Amino acid sequence: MGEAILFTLFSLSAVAFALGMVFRRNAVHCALHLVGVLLSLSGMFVLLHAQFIAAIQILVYAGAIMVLFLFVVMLLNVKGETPLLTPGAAKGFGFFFAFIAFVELLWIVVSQGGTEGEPAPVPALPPNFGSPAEIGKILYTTWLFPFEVTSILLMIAVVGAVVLAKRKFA
Amino acid sequence: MDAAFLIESAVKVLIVLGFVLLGVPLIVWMERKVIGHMQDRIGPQRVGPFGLLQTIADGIKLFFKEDLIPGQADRVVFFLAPALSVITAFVALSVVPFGDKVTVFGRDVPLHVADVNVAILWVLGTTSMGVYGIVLGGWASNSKYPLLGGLRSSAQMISYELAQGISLVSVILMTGTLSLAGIVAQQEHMWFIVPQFFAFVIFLLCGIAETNRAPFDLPEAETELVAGFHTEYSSMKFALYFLAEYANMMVVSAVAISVFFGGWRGPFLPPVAWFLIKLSLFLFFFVWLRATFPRLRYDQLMAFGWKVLLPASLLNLAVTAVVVALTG
Amino acid sequence: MGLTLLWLVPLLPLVGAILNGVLAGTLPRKMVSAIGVGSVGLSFAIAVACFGDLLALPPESRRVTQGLFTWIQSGDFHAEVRYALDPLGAVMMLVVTGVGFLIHVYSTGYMGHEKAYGRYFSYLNLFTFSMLTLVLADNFLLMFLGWEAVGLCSYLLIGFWYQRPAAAEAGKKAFVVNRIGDWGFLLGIFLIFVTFGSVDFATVFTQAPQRLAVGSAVATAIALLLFLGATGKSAQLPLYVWLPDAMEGPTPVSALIHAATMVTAGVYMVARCHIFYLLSPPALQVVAIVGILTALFAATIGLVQNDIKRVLAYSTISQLGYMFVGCGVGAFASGIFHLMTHAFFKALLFLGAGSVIHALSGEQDLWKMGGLKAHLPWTHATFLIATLAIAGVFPFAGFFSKDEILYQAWLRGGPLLWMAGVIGAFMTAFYMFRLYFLTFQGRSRVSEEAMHHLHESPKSMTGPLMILAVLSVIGGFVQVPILAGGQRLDQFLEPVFADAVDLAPAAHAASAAGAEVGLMVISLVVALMGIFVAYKFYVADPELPRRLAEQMRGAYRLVFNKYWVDEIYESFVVQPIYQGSVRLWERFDAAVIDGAVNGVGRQIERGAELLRLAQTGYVQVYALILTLGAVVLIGYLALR
Amino acid sequence: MGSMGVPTEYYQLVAALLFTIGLIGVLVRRSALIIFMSIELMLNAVNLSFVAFSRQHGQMDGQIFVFFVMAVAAAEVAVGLAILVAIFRNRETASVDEVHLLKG
Repeated sequence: MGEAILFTLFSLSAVAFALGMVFRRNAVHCALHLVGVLLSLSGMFVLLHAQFIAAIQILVYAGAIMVLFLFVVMLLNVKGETPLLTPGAAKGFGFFFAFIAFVELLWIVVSQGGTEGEPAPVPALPPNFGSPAEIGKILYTTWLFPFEVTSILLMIAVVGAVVLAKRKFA
Repeated sequence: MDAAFLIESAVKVLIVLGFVLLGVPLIVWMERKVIGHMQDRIGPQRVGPFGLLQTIADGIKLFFKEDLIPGQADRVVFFLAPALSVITAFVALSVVPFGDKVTVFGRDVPLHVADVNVAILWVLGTTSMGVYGIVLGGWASNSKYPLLGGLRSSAQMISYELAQGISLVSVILMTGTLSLAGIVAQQEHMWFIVPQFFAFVIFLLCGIAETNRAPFDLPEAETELVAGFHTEYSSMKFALYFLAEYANMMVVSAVAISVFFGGWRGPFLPPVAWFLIKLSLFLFFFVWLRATFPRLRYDQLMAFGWKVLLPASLLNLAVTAVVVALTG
Repeated sequence: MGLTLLWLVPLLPLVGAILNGVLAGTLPRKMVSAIGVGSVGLSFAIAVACFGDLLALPPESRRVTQGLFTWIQSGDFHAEVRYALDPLGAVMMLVVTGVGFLIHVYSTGYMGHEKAYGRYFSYLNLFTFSMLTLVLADNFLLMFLGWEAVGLCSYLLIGFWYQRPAAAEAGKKAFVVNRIGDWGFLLGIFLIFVTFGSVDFATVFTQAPQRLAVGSAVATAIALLLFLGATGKSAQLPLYVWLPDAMEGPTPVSALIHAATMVTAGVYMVARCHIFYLLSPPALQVVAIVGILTALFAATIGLVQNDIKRVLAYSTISQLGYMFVGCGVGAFASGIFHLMTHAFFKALLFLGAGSVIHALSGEQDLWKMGGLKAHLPWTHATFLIATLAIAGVFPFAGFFSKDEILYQAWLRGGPLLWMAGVIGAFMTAFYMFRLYFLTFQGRSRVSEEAMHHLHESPKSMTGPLMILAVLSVIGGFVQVPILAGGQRLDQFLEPVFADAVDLAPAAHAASAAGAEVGLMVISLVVALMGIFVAYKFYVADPELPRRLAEQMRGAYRLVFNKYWVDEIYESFVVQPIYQGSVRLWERFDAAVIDGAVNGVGRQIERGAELLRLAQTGYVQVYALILTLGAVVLIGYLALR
Repeated sequence: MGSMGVPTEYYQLVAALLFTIGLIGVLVRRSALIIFMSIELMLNAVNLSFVAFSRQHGQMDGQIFVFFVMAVAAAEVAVGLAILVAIFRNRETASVDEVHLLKG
């Protein structure tokens, strides 16, 4: 029962925060709402036996990436937009496409589920599922090459960011 | 999730909370006293014996002060920010073991609020969330100095968090666990400050910077930024920031004790007492630093963090990794 | 353990080449020398170990292969990078690494003041790797790789001083002429693959006698195509023209590539593929005839050349001709034997010449030398040994190997072939001693300035000279006892050429020890006569050659100008092709191809003009279109 | 927790909802910053989906994917924000429809 309650709580807060993020005018508020979504998702990760990912979610996503966002928002001092949304037909098309996409995703989730409309049962998991040790094991064996590639990607990003930020614009 | 567990947890939460709330005035008093003596003054002595109640009196004063909110401020965020600061500090403390198991009413009660198996990540995560309290406070005031102070502070915290985390990783490499209780358990024969002295030094320096204490207290450099991010804060909200700063000092000290100084371990005295003694010594050290060192310049601070501490911590990690790999 | 390290033999020089090539300019000279010389030295040591292991095996199982990885796998076609060591390969491997090592050592002295020191050693190491790949390859494709790579290195090293137009031209010429030969070789490999469905040596050589009848057209075609490759690489008629020009390269290069190793690749290849030649008597005959004609032709040119290195170059061509004569009469082991001894004394001659040139600050004209005996004692002594060896004087190495070829020519090729060989031997002795006398004996014609700098070369140069001199003296004794039947090298090579016995051309004369000794005496006398005539011409009566040249002006000019072959090639081959190419470029290239390419480009440009109207520049419009695509895709997947 | 757990489908529904909200943000907001955040939201929705499937199949590869997504997101944010700052310095705007040079 505990999981169900927490799931309801986290999912509601995640969706509410997400809506707030998309429709708030003030960029700082948007960023804070996104932090709210991230924290809710972190809670859901714990429910899903992904403790390490949950911790990383807070540490990296909420703690580092979003702070960076906040920084930029504050540095740029972007005032609330006028108007908020894209004008004209693009907005209508945007909502329309997003709606269709949602219906399709819904369709997939429902149709690909368990037999006869019943949701697939949740399997029992080993006790150390999602622990840092287990993550480390497969990360440094099966996924070693992608891992190294990712590290190179990050380095490239760092160099790119520094170059972009340092360049003097005429 | 039986009822006993709930009660037990609630009690522990209350104990920790009460300890922090009562401890902070004591620390403030100690700070003023110690600095006073170091500067050849006496320090507070009027209110209560040895001026012990001085901080309480200050707190009461703050409580009754008028709560000013700047006209252009973002009210919600303005309220939220100091609360965020305090909450993260408390949450971080919840995973620190402050004593061995005790047996109460036939139950084995481990003396920490929660034994999270990713405790160190938890501490790092919550302290990184603490950045929000400061940066948002600075922004929400809608005033130049606080904004600058807030940005400075968060840049500083993000920068030093890296080296701090990495210095902890070398200990994690040795112990193979992320749980603070587990790390304390492995220090039965030797405190980790012995093999990991450099990691400790790096951790401590980063910790001082993380808590924005002297000589890294740039965000509130009154000579240039008035009072930094909390310039516009007054009354209880100011008190909350004040509380948060000292609570954060306690977090850093408690983590340092657990990771490098054997936690609650020690001979003769009960574990909790040892923990408190070590904590007091650490806090004294913080105060001592403040009395001794002048403030760094901002560029020096950033350069020190990125060009000295971070490489040093990486080097330490590499050496540890090699040693661990070789000794198995 | 030696044989398991076989792959290191070629690999070490490659590593050296990469190190020196990549780090060229950043490493100190000593480091470059250590890498360059050390890698080849180590490789030589391993080669010796491998050779020892090979000897320990019973003769019939002396063929060891070592696969490294699959190179190409495409349908039926399969090629491995696999090295094989058998007696023939072992001899070649030892010659390449051993002589190569000595020349590397020599280079540290000779090239010591060169600016592009690292580049030089990188090329030299790369060459060693390529040559080892060539001789140790286990299939035609890998061999061809080595074959092409040695050609490349040859090109790079001839044009090492690319600032000099002559060197650049010579490199280009070597490359182009070699291409003609390579074309034949490649066609030969194609034909082999079409015929046997494989390029593996083991498969091809064992199947050849079963699939191809003696004298069949396919065997002849394969043999001749391969031989075309050999004539290019080994500088035989008519593709010899590049070798004299190749002397523009540094002298150690001439010694290593254009005397001792690379140019013998053709001989090695013919010996390796002997089965095709034995299956095709006409092809075998072609080899012998081309060989003897080249031997004589080059020798006559060598008689009158004035550049010390060019004389040696023509001498090399001539000696290679002898090796082909050996192969051409079916005595492949004799050809290989001469290849080996020749590697010793010809490398020594070149290195000695290099020492002389070094001592004279770059002077190469024989008429500006003379009387150097006193100044360059070590160079002189070793050079004399080498000259005696190439002239075929007992008991030096050349005597044994050349006489064996001549004997085999007598035995299986007939008296005419033998006679031609003996005349060649006479000329060899004559021009080599002409070279020797003009350089070391008689009156000094050295210029004042050069005289001033005259000095014996450093230890790093004379050391290899001495070792090679020793080898030139004793090299022939590997064949002892020399009389028919007991030859040790022949016995060692026996497993490789075992199948040659029943297919070999019938002997014209019965082999007899008496005849063999008699022929030896004759050729020894002929060699001594050559030496005596040279002495008469260039020491006793220095005016004699000039008078003789005056009397036979026409013949002299013909020979002196190398039979005008270069000029004939220029006007009858090079110019027509060049002019034709210019025509093609103007008519076809510029008009049709460029037109088509530009036309396509212009059409695309025009289309793009239309397409770019779809680009609004607004990111969100792009995002919308992206979403549309995603929605359609997801929809397809969902409703499938 | 055994079969008592919340079915994976529910998590997928939440993920789909979050993804759609993020998509709306990308398509209709004008501020480049918000668009950027919306992309992060979409990435997180996918992450949730990954983790849910990871639990459903009892394999942790899904969690590894999340790990990689985060790394990529971090890289993307670093570069993307640097670009935004550069644009802002030049043009004093963070609105995507005032920046429309992204065409040939």
